[in-house]
Amino acid sequence: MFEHILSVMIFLPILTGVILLMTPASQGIARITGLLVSLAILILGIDLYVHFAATGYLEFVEKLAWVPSLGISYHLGVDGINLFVLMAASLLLPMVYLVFTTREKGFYANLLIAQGAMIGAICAADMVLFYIFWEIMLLPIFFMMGLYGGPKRIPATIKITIYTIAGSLLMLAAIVYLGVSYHAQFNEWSFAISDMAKLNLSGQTAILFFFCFIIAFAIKIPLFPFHTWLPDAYTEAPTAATFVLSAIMAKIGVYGVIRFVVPVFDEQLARFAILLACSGVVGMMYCGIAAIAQKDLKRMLAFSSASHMGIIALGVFCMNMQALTGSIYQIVAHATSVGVLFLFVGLIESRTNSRSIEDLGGIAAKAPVFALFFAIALLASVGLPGTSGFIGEFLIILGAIKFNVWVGVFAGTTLIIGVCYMLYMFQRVFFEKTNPNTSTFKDLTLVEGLTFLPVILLIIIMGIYPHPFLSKITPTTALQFAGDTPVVAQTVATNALFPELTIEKK
Amino acid sequence: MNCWPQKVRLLKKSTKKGALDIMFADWLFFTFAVIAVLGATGLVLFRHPLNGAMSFIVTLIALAGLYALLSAKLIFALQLIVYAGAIMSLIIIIIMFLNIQPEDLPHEETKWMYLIGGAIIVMPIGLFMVKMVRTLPNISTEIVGNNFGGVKEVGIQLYQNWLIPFEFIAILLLVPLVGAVVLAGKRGKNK
Amino acid sequence: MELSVNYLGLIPLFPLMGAVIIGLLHVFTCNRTRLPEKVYGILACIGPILSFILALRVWVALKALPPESRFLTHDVFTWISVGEFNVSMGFLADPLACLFLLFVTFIGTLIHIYSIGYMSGDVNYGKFFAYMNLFLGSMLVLVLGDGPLVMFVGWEGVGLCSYLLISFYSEDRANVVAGNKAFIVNRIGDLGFVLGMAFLFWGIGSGGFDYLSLSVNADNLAPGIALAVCLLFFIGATGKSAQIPLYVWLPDAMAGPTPVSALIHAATMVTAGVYMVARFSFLYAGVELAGSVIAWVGILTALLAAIFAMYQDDIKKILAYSTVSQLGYMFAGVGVAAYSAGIFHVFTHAFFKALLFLGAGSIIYALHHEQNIWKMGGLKAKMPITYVTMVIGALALAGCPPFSGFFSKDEILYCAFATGHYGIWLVGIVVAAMTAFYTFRMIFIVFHGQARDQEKFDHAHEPPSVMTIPLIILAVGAIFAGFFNLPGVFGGNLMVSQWLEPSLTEVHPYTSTFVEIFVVVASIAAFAVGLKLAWSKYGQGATKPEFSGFSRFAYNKFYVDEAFDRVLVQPYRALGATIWKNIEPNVTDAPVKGASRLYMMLGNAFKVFQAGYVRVYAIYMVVGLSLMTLFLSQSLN
Amino acid sequence: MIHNYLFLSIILFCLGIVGVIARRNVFTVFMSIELMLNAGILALIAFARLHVHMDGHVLAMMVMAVAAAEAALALAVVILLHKHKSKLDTNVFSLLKG
Repeated sequence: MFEHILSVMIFLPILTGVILLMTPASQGIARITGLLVSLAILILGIDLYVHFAATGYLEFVEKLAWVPSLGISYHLGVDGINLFVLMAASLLLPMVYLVFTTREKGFYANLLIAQGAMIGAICAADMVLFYIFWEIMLLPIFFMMGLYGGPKRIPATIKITIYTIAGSLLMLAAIVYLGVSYHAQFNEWSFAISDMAKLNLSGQTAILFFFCFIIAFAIKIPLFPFHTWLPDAYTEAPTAATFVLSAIMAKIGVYGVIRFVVPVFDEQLARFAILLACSGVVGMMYCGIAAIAQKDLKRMLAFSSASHMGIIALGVFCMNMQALTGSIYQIVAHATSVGVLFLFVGLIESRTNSRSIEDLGGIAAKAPVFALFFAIALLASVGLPGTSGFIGEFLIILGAIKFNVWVGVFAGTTLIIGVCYMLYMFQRVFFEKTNPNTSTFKDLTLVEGLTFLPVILLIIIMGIYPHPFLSKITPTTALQFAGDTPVVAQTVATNALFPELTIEKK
Repeated sequence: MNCWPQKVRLLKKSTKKGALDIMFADWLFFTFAVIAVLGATGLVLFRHPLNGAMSFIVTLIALAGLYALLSAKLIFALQLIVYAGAIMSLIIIIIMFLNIQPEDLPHEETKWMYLIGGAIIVMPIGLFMVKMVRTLPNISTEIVGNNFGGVKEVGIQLYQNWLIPFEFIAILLLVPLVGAVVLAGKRGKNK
Repeated sequence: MELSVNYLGLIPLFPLMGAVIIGLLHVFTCNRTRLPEKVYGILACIGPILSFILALRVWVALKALPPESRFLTHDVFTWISVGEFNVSMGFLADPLACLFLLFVTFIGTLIHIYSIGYMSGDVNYGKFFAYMNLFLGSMLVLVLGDGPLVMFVGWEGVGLCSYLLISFYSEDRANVVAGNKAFIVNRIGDLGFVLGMAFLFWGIGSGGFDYLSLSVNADNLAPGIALAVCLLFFIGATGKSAQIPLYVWLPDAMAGPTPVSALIHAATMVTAGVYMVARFSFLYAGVELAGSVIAWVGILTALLAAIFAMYQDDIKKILAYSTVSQLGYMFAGVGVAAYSAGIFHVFTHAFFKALLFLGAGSIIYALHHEQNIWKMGGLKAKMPITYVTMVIGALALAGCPPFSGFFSKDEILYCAFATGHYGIWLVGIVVAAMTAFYTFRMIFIVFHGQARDQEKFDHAHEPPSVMTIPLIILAVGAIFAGFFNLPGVFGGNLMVSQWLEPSLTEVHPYTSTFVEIFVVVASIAAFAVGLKLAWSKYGQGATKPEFSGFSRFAYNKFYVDEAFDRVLVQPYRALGATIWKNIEPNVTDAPVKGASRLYMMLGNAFKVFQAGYVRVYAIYMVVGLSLMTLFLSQSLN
Repeated sequence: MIHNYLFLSIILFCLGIVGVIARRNVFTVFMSIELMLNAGILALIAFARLHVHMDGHVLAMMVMAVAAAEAALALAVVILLHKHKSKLDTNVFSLLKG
């Protein structure tokens, strides 16, 4: 549509948010403003998606020298890897304004700032720029949790903030290391991500900084065993913040791995991929099993989210095209399923004043539309064919089998583990008899229904006809394994257990 | 800013003054030095601050004499007027204004311990500085002629090369003026 | 080779559309003014009927083709395309699929019609038909899919529908738990299916991931992978088709409405596993070990389920276990590479088992949801149509010649014998006797003798014709379906087997006529023994026996459910609780907590230095300065 | 000799330090700081004499100005503290205690 679409998408919400904070606007005006801005972003996002040409390289590029003496630039762009994360960040947020109508002004303002910062982090093609947005992204969450969260919000807020910042600092060190290495090898300064792929990194130092990156992203994703901030944070945060955290921010962690680690540290990743993949699988099983013991609906979903993120991360570490594509696809699928489930739980909480599974029951009889929507989102999250969740999950398992048979087999257990706690929860909350808490449960209002309808439809469309979406991703993922990283292909493509499964690469 | 803009060749041939003058100047130096050190010691040791302040004034006056010996005529005058005069009278006025009784004073039973300990701690610092001084050239300090250290010469220096710092100092003096009024001027309303 | 047509996709689409429309109508009206039941009933029947008509058209189209090129395909759109992984949402109708198509839509339609009567008066009438249509659509996707992945869509779809229908009366916790159990157990099987697909793809999938390409490339598959793929797919089949060890969900699944039991747990869904094995006959034919495993698992399941069926009280559970048992036969059949025999048993079984379930449904309907056979008795007089049709179904199930079950079961046993699997044959014969015994035990207790619960007996009546007509049609099917595949010894020419030939990779075994006759006689003898035992024990009326010893053990189903609960479910829950209560705070979070605690400790330790006195800070400064000068003054010498 | 002036400056400075760290009387501490400033001024003047350059004098004036400003402010603070606590003991003011 126009040249600076990405910049507008980044700074429109941030500036609006800051202006809202500084003016004495009422909460109603704040909400309407936020809604309008997020709708504007949604329109821009759709426009961008339509005009995305799927060339495999960065599109909509904006590049301005920022600190020329160090080669830092204001460099934005979209390709198949971040397109879908960007879509998640730009399309889903209007729901929050429509569903949660009675929050404070600062809540909406922070939400706007969070959205802008997330879009910035997603689109940044320069490491320093990425780092800056990455840090800004955390601030609104800090305020939203600390100011508007549940009763035990303060420890949870401090934990997530310090934990994430600790990771970020490691990443900063690694970014500086990359910049300095680039200077040492090519005698000029650059922090552009695309330049880093040319680096030839080896030795102990490279491994050290590889883990710096990995830990930073692992905390954000969160990857086992760096997930311990998650249950508390997701539970205590206001639902909108939980939604943002789980649906988008966690995905930016995965995206970071794909963007930074896969092309730059190819040798190191090939060497440690099995370790990281195991971490993903163990995390998936661990969190999935822990979810069954939860009494709090939100906490159960928090564990479920962590469990799914383990699988998504696994897809990245498998280092083949199917798994990587599956991960990127699953990013959207997860955002639309579990993310929306969080919003639904927020609705349940606001209607019954309870999140405890034991206090609920029989909602399906009282609110059939709500139950239908909830069931579709739930089925997508357990990866039922015909919903978006299946495509991604299947591709990841397919890729994992190629990567390592046992990793693949254990990754497959997600089919069972997910279903166990989700069905248990659905049974207790939606089936069985109603009780005083739920006997007056109101079905979705028209506005709420229309708010969620597009997402529910998207879940189904993405499950039945995923090809148009996948075809936007595959050119870029194909480039990732197009032979410019021969080391990776050789190290990983050999499946030790079943050599027959290895398809030779030309 | 170049602080050393011109060669100031003011030094006169001073040999004709003779050894006696130098001897006399040395005697004066030692006298002042001893008085200054005694005064300073008194400041540190006297229990009552008023005694300390009187003792400190002695030190300041002795120092003024030393400035004179170093041909710093303006500073000599300023030391007497501003320091020994204005600042110290301010201090003494405050001490008296507060009407300090001996029982108001802190009971410093461990004063001597601290003094001795402090002396030991300070020793390396002093020795270090002494060593540093030893590396400098040692010249005799006979009085330099009329073109050094007078109001006019320092004034020219001040207004030509140090104008901006001087103005800053003016502002700096304004700030504590306001600050002192704000801090001390309240009549305990906040209690 | 294959012919591309553009109506295959419509076959599953009709019921699916029906499901969406009915579902939406129900959802938006159920808490306001309800639509009349007729609307739902008619809407629900449109989809299956249209599908059935299209199925007939497929059959006609296939008949018109020469036997070796009887393949109709319909590529709707590219589904998933990632690198070398290319799958299109395509449908394939070959003779095998066509056979399934015909009886699934036919029986499905009858069950829909029957349900109009059975479900009348239920609050969630619309929901029921939405689920039924969705189920039928999923089953048709499963049957028509042109590759494993499309089949998997239907595969999971029927699993979902069975979950929804089992927990249909969702107010009762037990029903929902049964639904959960069904879904989770199915999912365990699905894991096998998914892994099998992944192995298969990395083995030979790059040449195309549909049945036709796969069967062409099947020889390139390394033997180890082939075995793994076969066994993994079979795990999937055990889940869906209720074989050892994953059969546990099917008896519990009787919690759903009875037509559901008829449709899902007898006629169609549970046969998906058999269908799948037959579909992959090009793989299984090359891996004998996998075949033997399947055959043995199948026949042992048949034995186990027959033992359980002999001791059940609940009419639906008897039928459920008989289903499990018959499925065991089918797997024994496909396991010994007699794919067409197995499929044929699926075909006949669909008729008589649907008939039996619907008959049981009539009884339950007449007795106001009484399912315990020890509260029935003497119903012969009150419900003659039901009685006659049920007896026909029972005879077919028990394998009485010339009813359909006899021919199909006999064919399986004959193939087992002819291929040298004597052990399987022997067990099969024993199970046949047991089948006759438990089937007629049920018939005698329910229909003969005296009424055990007089009040219920007095209210019993024949159900409306919308329910009896499907019974009659099915009874006709149960009688004559067997004649489609008459073996040579009875003067037939194995019509169904020949029809299926293009789809399957099998070699039909040939032996001497004497062996054929011997096997037939053994089957008939087994039936006679079973019937005689049942008559002598229950024919003249009997009371509920007290169980002890082995029978008590069998009555409690060998405590398998309890064992599963102890060994899997409870430890799983306990593990979850342990992770949450112990491991999470004390192990995984320990480093984080430790770090913060260390930080606090250091803070407390350093607090000592913060004396708060100006002088002390000055002393620190001077001491620092002093130490610095001590260090510096060394360099000054 | 110029060294003697510098030595005297060092002695006075060290005495000032000792005064700061050994005494608890607010006024004494304050005057000890002034003593250190004076030691600094003496060093400045001595160096000015050493180099025969008057920048040292200018700096000395500035230090005096700073000392005057400091005196005004510090005494105001002392008055305030005395108002609050009626004590001249530095150990009374220990709000920074951890």
